[in-house]
Amino acid sequence: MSDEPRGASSDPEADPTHPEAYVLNMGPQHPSMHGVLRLKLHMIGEEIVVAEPVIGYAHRAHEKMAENRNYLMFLPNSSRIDYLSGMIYNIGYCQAVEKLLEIEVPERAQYIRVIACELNRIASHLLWIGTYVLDIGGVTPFLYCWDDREQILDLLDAITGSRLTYSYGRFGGVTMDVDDAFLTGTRTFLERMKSRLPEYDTLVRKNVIFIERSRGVGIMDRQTCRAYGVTGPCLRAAGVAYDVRKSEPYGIYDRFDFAVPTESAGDCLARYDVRIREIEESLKIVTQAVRDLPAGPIMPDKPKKKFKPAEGASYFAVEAARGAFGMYLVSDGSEVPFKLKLRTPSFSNLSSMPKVLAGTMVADTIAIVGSLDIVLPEIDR
Amino acid sequence: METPTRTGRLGRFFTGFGSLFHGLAVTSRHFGRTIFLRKNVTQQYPHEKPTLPKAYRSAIRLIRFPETDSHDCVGCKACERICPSACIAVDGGKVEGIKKKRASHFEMDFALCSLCGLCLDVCPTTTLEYSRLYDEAGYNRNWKHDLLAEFRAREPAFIAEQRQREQAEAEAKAQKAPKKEKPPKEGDAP
Amino acid sequence: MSTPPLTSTDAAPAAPVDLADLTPLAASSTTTDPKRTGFHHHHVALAPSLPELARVFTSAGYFLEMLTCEDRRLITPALPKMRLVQTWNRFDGPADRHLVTCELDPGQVAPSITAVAPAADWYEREVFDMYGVRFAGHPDLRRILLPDDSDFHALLKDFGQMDRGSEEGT
Amino acid sequence: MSPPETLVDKLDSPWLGVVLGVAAVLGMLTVNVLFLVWLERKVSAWIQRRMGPTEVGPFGLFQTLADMLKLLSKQLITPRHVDKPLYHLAPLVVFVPVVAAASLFPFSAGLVLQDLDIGLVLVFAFGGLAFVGIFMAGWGSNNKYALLGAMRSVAQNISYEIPLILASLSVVLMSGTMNLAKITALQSERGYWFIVLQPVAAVIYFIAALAETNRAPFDIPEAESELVAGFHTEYSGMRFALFFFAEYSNVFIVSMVATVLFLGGWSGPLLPGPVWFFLKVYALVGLTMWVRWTFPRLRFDQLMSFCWVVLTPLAILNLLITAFVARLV
Repeated sequence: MSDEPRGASSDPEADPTHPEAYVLNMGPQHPSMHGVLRLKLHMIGEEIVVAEPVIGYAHRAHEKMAENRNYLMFLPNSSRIDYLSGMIYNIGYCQAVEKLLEIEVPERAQYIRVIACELNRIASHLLWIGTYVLDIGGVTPFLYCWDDREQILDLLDAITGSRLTYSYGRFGGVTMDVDDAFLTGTRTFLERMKSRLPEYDTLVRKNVIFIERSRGVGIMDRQTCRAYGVTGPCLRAAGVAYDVRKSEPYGIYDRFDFAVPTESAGDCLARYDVRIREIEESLKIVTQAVRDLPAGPIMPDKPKKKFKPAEGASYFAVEAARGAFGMYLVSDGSEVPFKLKLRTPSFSNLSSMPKVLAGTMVADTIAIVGSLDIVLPEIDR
Repeated sequence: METPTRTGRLGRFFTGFGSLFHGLAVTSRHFGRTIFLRKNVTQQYPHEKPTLPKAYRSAIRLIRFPETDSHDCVGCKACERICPSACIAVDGGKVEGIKKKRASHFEMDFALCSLCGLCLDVCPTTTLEYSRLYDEAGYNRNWKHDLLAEFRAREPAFIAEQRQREQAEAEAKAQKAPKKEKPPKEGDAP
Repeated sequence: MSTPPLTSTDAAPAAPVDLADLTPLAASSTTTDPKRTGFHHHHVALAPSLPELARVFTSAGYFLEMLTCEDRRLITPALPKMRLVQTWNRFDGPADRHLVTCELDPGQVAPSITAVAPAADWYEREVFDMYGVRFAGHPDLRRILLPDDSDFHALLKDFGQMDRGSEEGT
Repeated sequence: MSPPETLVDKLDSPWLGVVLGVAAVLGMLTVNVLFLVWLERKVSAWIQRRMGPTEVGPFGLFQTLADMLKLLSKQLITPRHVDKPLYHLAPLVVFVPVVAAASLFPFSAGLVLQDLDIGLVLVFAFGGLAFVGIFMAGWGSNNKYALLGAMRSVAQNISYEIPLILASLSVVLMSGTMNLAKITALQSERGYWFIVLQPVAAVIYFIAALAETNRAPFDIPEAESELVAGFHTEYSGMRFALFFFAEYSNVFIVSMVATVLFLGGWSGPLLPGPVWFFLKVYALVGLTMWVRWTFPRLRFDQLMSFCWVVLTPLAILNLLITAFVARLV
């Protein structure tokens, strides 16, 4: 073990060829590495000198697939990009194509989409809270979070028939209408979640060990975020109120009253706080959407059968649970996309890791990487 | 950021120490709820069967319509074309004696299916639906479902009945047609 | 892994540049309808000016949202081109997305903008991985998603076309 | 009060005594560890609103027995590149001191295998010996995770042994003996438990004991979220079972020490001695479980600084005050 005091070699430019440096391979098979990320850590003692994320283990060639099938056939892929908030990606892809083809979406479908997406966002954040606390050693909050998440999955299951990869959206609407049982269930869940948040607060947020493990750990400031294109809760934890739902409202998000929570510290604790508050905001949105849900059809009266957008490039961004998800779609006028670039938030978020991880302790590695809320299939696509 | 609520390190120390007991209180509450109120969230799966939601998605199957006691697949291959996973193989066409086209082969490889439901959307005769299978498991990748299997035995009888139906329809039409030709639209719907 | 210092802070840009019109740097700048395309501005750039353009955007407080490539060689076989695509956006205020495109000849090396926008590091690696476009000045241009020993660039149009492509008319 | 006759003394042959004694202690430990693991799984399940093991035996009681049989029957895998002597020896070196330490406890008046005047010292000494085995395992495995885990484990355990022993010394100062049976007898004689006079020492002891046994929130050596499984990453089958056994036995042993030192050992009204003894031990074990399933894990540097900055000075202070007061009285 190195005798150097902690932080002595916190220079990201530090020499990995130092005689005491060794390489620790974390992942892709590691019990608590998130997905199949591999971190090649050059370390001295327990301190990381250079961290090098190695990705691509879950590359499924979504972008290549998109170029080989028509717009509709890519739909099931969309909820598999990020399987933890598949609804947002699925609906997002539908909205991108609808924009290209200028398809009108009925009001009721719009509201259902918002309800489904925001429930999915809550589920995704709940999962993050659970896994993050698990990363720093707390097992029980993890199961409480999963229990709450289970309620959401059951709700979504009731309307989509799936629990993870929903394929719920269609160009112009959604596949299934919501019934009263779903709405009642959603209201019950909203009440339940509101009573659960104080419990998380007591069990997790106020716990001194949790605070000590999270405060000042993995700081990503505004500059770092901007340099690496970090978006989502990680960016908002650094004090930037950037949210696609506000900066370029898509769907009907401009009709809802919600705030963009921010924190200033940019550390793991701030990221936790932002996500908890985002859950509260999402609860607010769902409450409003359930209240205002109009009656009517869920698909256009005469749905299009052929999807052939005009030639040209377009970009459509949605706020996914992990940040700004963008689709750069190029059409050559045929039924098949010429190019679909998926700008996934975790990709950019993870690319900041070499900078953030340098100089930290190996014990914090999992906590920091975990606090980003990365989903590897989303990064690898 | 944490705001220092009490002055000094000692105060923080005790606040921190106290927070541990609050946490213990939360877990003990759940502990008590579970053992005394018997409120646990476990579903004892093989002993208890899950309740499947109405929208539950599983392997597709052909709907058995009560009027005909058979499916209505005409083998148009729309589902085969739209399937992103290329897991559907359909064949069919003209059958001797009836006007309606019939599927002669409908095979779905469930191992490849991604349950997206696009085939249900495009089916012109809406004869596809999700089955309620939830405990599929096996030892190899060969997971072909023959969707026509349950209909095959009845197929000759169906064709015979269909012939009668079509004849009856044609007769009804023939009777109607010469009488009055005013509403041109009604004649379309059988 | 080098992390170059940022050229500016998030404070107001030192010299206000009209981002809507970057014509000395870009070959052309047009304003597009964001309602339809999602872009507010479109700049067509020449390869050598890419780092300078990136500098203009970072100085103005913009971040690199996405960097990718299009294989347009088969669209115009007479004049085969690869097209580099960048989008820049800002955190504050309503979205203001700038699309920067740059036509490259096949085999042409583009200048890396990693030194200006570290976010480009992985994106350029991905473009190299998927399209085989090389970037001069990139600190660590390796494959990122595909295996290191693969001998193809997966998103090139002449690689691995599936036979179930367009099924129009069938 | 005459020193109670020990079990070994009652037998004619000393060798037979040793064999029977080891068998008895092993049996006692095995039964308790099996029960403990079951209890841990049940308690964690109840805390997490689950059910825990239910299938094997009534309330899943035989689940751990089945698990043990499974581990026993598993193939022993020795990875290449390990340091074979160290690798093979390590589980035994960890396992044996635990059994030795467990043989020193008085379960009731007269129910003690080895009644030694230095009982307390021996228990801690045996406890200290186990870390040699842990380091052997970490080093011999030739695996970075195992080595890091072993280094952490040794550093942590050596550090936390200090407040642990200092806290126990406070009790020794009051009782004037290190004989475990006598400490117990003294408490039942005086009619109060030492936790009443030594609450601070008891808390320090409890915290240090958690660290000593690598229990959450101090389970850093085998923090699975960073070090896979710590020093026993490369062990499987029965060798892993030995580590596992030693770990749970350790939990049991530190709880027994705490029972003797602070909770009056076997003393208690109505119920017979052993029942009281095990009731108290299991109460403490339950407490460690409750703590484990509530808190996240400290970071290694926080753990060390907590030991050296908070726990050790507090233990020394407590010891000084105890010595001062004991001198006065």
